[in-house]
Amino acid sequence: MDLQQGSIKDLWKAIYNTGDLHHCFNCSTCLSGCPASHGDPPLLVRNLARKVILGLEEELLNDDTPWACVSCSKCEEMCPMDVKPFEMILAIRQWQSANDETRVPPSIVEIYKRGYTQAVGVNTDLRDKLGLPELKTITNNPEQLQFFREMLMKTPVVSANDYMFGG
Amino acid sequence: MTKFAKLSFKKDELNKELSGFFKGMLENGAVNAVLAPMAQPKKGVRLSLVTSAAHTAQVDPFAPVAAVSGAKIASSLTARPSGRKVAMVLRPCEIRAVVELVKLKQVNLDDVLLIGMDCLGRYENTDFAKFQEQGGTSESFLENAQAGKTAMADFDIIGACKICEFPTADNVDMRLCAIGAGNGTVFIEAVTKKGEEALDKSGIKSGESPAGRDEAVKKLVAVRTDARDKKFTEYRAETNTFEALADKLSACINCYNCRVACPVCYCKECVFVTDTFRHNGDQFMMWADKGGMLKMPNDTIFYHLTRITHMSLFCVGCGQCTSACPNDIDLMPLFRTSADKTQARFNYQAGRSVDEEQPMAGFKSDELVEVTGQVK
Amino acid sequence: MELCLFLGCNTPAIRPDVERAIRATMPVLGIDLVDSDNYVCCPAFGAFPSTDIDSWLATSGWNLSIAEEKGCDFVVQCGSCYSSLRMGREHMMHHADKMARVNELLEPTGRTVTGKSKVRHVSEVLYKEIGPETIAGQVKKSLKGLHGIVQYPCHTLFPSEVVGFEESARAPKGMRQLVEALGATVDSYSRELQCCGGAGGFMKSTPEQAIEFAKTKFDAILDETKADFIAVSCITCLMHMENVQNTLNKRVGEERYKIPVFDYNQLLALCLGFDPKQVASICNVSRDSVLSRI
Amino acid sequence: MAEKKPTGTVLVAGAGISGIKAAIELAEGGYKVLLTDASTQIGGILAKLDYQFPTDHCGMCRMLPMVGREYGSQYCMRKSLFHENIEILPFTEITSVQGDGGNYKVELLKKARLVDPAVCNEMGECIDVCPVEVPDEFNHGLTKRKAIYQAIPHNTPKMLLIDREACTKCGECVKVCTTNAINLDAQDEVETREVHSIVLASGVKLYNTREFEDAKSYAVSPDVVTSLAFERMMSSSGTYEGGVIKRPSDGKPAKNIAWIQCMGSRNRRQKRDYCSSICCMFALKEAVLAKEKGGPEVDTTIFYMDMRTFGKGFQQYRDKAVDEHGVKLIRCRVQGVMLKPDGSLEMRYFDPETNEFFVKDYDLVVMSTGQIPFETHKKWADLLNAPLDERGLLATEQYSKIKIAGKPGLFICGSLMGLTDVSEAMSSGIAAAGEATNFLTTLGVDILKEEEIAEPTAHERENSLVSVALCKCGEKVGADGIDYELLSAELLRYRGVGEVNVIDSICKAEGETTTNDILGKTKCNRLLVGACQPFMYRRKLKNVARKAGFNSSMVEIFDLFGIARRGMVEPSVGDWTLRAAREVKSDIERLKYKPALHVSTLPINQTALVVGGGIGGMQAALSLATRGVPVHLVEKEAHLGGYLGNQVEHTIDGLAPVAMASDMKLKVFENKNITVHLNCEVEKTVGTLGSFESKLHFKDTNENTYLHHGAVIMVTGGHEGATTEYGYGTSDKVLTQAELKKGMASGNIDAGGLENVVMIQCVGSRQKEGRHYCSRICCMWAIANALKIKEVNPEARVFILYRDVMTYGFFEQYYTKARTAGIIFMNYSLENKPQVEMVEGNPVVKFMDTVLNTEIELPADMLVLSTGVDPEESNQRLADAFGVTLTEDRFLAEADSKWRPIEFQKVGLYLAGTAHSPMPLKSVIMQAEAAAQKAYTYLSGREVHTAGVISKVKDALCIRCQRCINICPYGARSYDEVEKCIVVDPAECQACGACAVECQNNAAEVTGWSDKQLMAAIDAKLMDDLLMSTAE
Repeated sequence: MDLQQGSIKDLWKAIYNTGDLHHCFNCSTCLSGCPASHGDPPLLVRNLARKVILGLEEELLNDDTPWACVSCSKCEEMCPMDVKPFEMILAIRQWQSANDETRVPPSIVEIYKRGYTQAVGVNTDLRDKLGLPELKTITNNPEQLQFFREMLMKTPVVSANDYMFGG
Repeated sequence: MTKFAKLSFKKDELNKELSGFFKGMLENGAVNAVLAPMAQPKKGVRLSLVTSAAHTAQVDPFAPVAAVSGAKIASSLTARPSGRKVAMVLRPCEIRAVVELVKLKQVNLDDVLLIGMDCLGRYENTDFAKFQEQGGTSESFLENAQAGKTAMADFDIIGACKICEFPTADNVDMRLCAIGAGNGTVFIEAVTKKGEEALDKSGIKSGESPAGRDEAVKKLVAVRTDARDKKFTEYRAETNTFEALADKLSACINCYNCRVACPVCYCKECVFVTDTFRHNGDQFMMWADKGGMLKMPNDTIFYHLTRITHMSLFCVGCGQCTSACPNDIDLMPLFRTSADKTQARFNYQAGRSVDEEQPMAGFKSDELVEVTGQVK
Repeated sequence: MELCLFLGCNTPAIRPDVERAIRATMPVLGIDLVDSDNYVCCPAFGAFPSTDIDSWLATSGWNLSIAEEKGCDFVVQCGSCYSSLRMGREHMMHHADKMARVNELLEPTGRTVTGKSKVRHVSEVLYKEIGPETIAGQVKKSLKGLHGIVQYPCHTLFPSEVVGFEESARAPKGMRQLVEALGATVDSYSRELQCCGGAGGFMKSTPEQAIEFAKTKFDAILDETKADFIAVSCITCLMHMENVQNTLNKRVGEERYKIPVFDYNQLLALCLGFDPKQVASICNVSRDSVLSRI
Repeated sequence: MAEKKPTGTVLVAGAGISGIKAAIELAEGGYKVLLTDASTQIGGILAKLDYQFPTDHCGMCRMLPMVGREYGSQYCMRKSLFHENIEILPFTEITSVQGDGGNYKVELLKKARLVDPAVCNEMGECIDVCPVEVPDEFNHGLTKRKAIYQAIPHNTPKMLLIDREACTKCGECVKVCTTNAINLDAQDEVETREVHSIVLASGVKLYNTREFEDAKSYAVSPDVVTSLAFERMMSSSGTYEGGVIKRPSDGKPAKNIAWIQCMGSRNRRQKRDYCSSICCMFALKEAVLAKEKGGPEVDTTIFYMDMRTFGKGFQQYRDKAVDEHGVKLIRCRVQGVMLKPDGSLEMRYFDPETNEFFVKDYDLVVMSTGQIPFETHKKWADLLNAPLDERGLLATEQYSKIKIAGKPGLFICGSLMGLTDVSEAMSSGIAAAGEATNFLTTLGVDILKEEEIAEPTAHERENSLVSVALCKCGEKVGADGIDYELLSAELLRYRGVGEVNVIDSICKAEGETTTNDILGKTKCNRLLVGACQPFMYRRKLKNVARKAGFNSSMVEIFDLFGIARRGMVEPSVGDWTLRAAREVKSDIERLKYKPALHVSTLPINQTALVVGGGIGGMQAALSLATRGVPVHLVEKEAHLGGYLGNQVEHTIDGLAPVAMASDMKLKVFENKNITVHLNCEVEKTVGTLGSFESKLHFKDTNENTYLHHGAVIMVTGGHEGATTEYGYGTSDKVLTQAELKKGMASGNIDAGGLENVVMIQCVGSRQKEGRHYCSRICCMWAIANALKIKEVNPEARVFILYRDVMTYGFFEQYYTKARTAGIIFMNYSLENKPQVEMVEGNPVVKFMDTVLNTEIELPADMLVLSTGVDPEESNQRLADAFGVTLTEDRFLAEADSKWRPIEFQKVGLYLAGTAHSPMPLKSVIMQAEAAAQKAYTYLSGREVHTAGVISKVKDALCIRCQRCINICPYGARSYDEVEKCIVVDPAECQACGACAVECQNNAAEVTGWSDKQLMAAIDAKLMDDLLMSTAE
């Protein structure tokens, strides 16, 4: 890999602009206990940090592994350099979403549409059977839902991809 | 590749042929002197230092006798060097002793052309006299001994030679090769560059090499080694208790002849003649008190054990100790059996190489950890 | 004490019996629950936190404003909701600019957020606020004789300074003591602190490896413990640990993995005498072996 | 009459090895030392260690003085320390300090031991009956001890004490104690002492497995131990008595052992962003020893981040550990340890070499735990009103690691400076003693004067008649011990005995009076004293005897109490009075034939020769000169200052070597005691401690001068290494770190225009072919240069290609700072060195990135090479001139890499700085100070005595085989080519006896240990049964 051609010097600022990132000294603590490092391809947090620091844009854009993270945050707990690897993973996802519409998680469309990832307040049979009270959900409150949607529409990824949200 | 010169000789002319070689060396300045076994005016063969070419006629290197170890003579000649070049014709055991003495700075080989002769054994001094009386010559000995016939009517070569696995010499500049040379032939082999130069200067033409030598040497070594191992087993069984050992040494009179004869017992003045062993009368009385009696002289076994601790690492098995004993104590196997063990422990072999450091001659903190108990 | 119940998405929609259990037990233990009207997704880490800070924190802010309006803290069962809300709040609390931006976004909706309401996990409330001893005192039906193992929700442990409430996130004790308070014996095993692996994209992106990862945990449970049940305190753990067992059984071709999984609140409700049909009826791994012994 | 000046007194707080070393040095210099330790015993961490690399032995005794040893302490340092000028106060805390340097009032809290060591007979019955068991902290809780106990199992005297917290005051121990040594109600004592100077040597607190949060992820079982606990598991006095290493949990042999490095260190998250310096070597050593103890089937793995083998010989040791012993090194910090039901410990790691994850089970996991310095520093700062620096550490003077800033008379040494290895502990201890001495000489205080007692003539040729004095040691010996009457009667009948006297307590005043009376009347000419602990009383008793007219070599002291005590322990085993008689008779025999020992005073030329005029050399010269010692300072170049002092403006830790050197030059030239010799080298030196003659050769004029001096300090320095690798020399875009530094300083290199800069570390270093060592400073240099570039041009990208980042200790902060600044560190391995190609005049660096496991191509505007430090090529000539040796790497070889780092085997010769090995400037200065102190001990004007017991040559017996020369480990023997004989240097000889063993006919003999004596002694032992039976 040619670092003159294939790397953007300040990419890290675009992705994870914290002083924490640069403290990484590749000790591999984040790898040792990571559940998603069992995956194929494995999630290798240490390598992600290196890619961000080196500014390997292509590689990072095409990397699926940040999405395999189980968000357990054990790496965050154990990182001796306080790089906050989980936050870095979220930052990489955000950057990917911002730069590649195919990365935008469908769940946000779901949330935009009804407030939840699940059909809360729609299928209420189960709840009724258990004698649970009716929930005051946003799904069933058009005014609040509208507020919510308008608020989201002011945020970068939703507004940039407004076509996904059915206008 | 070493160089060989073939010397063919007519009957009774072996020594004449050989003397030509030494004469040549002296005359052409390859060396200034020759130390070699020489026939003495009336009888016997002794190492002699020859500086005049005329006297080389008496050389008899293959004579089966060695009245004193040549290593001791080499030490006398070189420990304080004369500055003159000497060719020394020595037996393999003497040369191995020389190698040890070099390490002990008792021999200096700088000006020495070391010539090793093939050795098929030697007789005791008195037996050699009988051998000569019975018409034995070096030629007849070489021929018979190579056929395995060393025994005469009432004597044979000494025990040390019978179990000696070193019939040929290493660490030499030249060799006088008789084993496997064929009847009427000996070879002179130049081993080192120094040897080659000397051979060239001697005027003897080099050429053919002895075809059957390696095989013959190998065979002889095998026979000797078997005999050695057998002797070791026997002797160890005979001396496996302190009492048995004491019995072996009971005839000792503290004459210290064995010590004087031993080529590697190199001290100037032995500890046994120092004040350490000069006791007061009350000391003897005290020892006598302990057991009710005290054999006198009292420290005979101690003396031999001390010699074993001092010398077994250097022992070359020449058998001079046995030869020297006026009371016929066979000391050689005592030294050889213990040397066998002590030298093996350090993966050392006395006389093998000048460059091999003598065991325990340097301070190594990680040595013998099984004894010192240190972790290493 | 009044707490605002944050249910998230999965619990009310898929596992309302857990919600039922919480609503049943909390008042008994002196906690009054108020509902989070018009709450939205926490947001889940895979959603807005993976797209941009604005939408993430705005959504967090939306939710937090509800509790703030009610004047109490959130109590959350779902591990992800708990962690996401706490992290969101943490971001706002430590970055005035972010807090300002959130309020700017919230303003047209008539909401504001200050951070005055905290986010608390239900296990924390039970462990720290009520305490195992009080709970033990309330038990009507004991789990005595039953062996259980506990699954700590990672999201309540790490990073400890953001989400933690245990004395040590590396050697947590809460769940164990809570289950023991119900009379059960809690067995230890080597992989007790291993993540269930159910959250995030691990299971979706590489299911083979995720199942294999979970298998090591279940094999350790089977080999090393006499577990009659698994007590969890996170909706993801609950669903995943049931589903994985069924998948594993299909793989090995026998009913080897069949340890009932309960949310702790369900066990608590059962021990306080509530009707299993109401508080513990929905499951993918049969709970009969346990229910019959309470 | 001059007014009597007070004796210079120094408090050394902390009796670990650095404190002990400082104390010994000061005591040897004639000062009075109070050596305190807060723990119950002395020895510090090293008391727990049986082994140190590279010899993997103890060797602690090597820190004792080598000359005049009969007048100093001579004993196993692991057992205890005895020195007349040192008052040892273990279990003592410093509770307040008033005043300042020259005038300190120190309040000491002497904690009650509840057992009086002066009365205790050390029988240990009290321990047997004590019902309380608690974990033994000495073995890190791996074993138990009683409430009354011996703190260190190998200590002599045993120094029993009672743990007040554990003790239930049941009184069982009091009941069995026959000597009334126990007082359960004893109280702590507070004592105020006045001292002139204070040396802090308390070490630092070490991370453990219990008190720390992040340890909980690892310490999941008793089989996870700290590296110090592991030492106890290996120790012959430890948990397994030196046998096979086992798992503490179930005693199964430990076959798979893993070490996890940096536990508690290099952790920004835990606010411990520093390295603990010594753990890498500690782990390597432990792994090697574990292999040696358990055999090749023991598997040892070290999980590390950077293997910091920065010191002298460290890299070789690492290579040996890996190549010869098969220790595995894996660059991965694991997240935790999992305890499996069978007790094994599972760890999952990522191996960057294979780029794979592994899950492995271990029997034992060792946490390489580091230092926790801040609280200790805070405590001292508060107590002494001393300044702390911005990191929270005691602030030292800018160029010193030893002197506390703004507090003359107050010094630190050892691990308080940051965890140090043995070598640095030694250097710093000596240096602290040196600085304290410097300070004391300005106060006008006095040194302790030895009592002048003339040595009476030894009547060694008279017939021996021995006077035997037997000490009963007060009440210590019980009824089961020795029957003194019977013993006296028996001995009186023995040949050569003139009289036998039983004395109550010879160590007390009454005993001394009795002894004086007896000796005043005696007709005997030799004296044998039976007492307790002969090593403690030897000097005192000899002085008593000397006053009575006995030459001290005609006096012997033996441990009678030891025999008596054995009798009390095992009353059934034989008749101990008979046994004692046999022992005493044997000693009588040895004494009877003992020759007189001649102790001579060495003639000392009180001038020093310092070779090398760099900063270190000037420091050593100035240190000696200001104490009044004339110094010749020799420099081969035309000017002083050396490499650093002429070439390096600034260092990363804020020092300015060039400025410092010019200051020093002024001081040197102004100092009347210093004679500077430039443009010359020492060609040959002959002589021995106190009287050397050196030939100086001046290159330019081809003239020679001869100097006479009593000691030598070699401070020859080094310079940047040369290279032809990586295209160096082919382009001005490939340069060395020094060139870059100079270029930037002079403005010839404009960092502003740089886009990509690549630095390669370890060029030609840390590899078997080339510099087989770490040059220790290159990482710091590279970081300093990289930071400078970033400072000028924040947009530049700087890549540092490294093998291991060697920012040991508190230098770690610069590594962190560099990363914070965006400098990118990328690892490469020796097997996969970077390749450099010139493309259009610019270097392109290709290498395998071990993180991404891909080939990376780095086009650079500038390639900077860290080419390491080379020793001066003049070292070889110097070594030849002084008869010292060089290491394989051509640095000067010190006497002992751990315990005698600044001395040569040959006494009177010292080394410091880069002549020893590459090191940072502050360390150079520290070593130079230490070397000056070592030399000062002999040059201060005090008498220096040779030892009486040394080996000699009986020339008439000597055959000159010279085997004794080869075997002498001290180089004390040599062959005199002129006289053609073997000579012994009495200052060098340590009387080890190797030569005597080697010599076949006793030409080499240790005086006082002749065959005659020993054989008589053996005879006596073999004889006695008979005589005793007739005596009944």
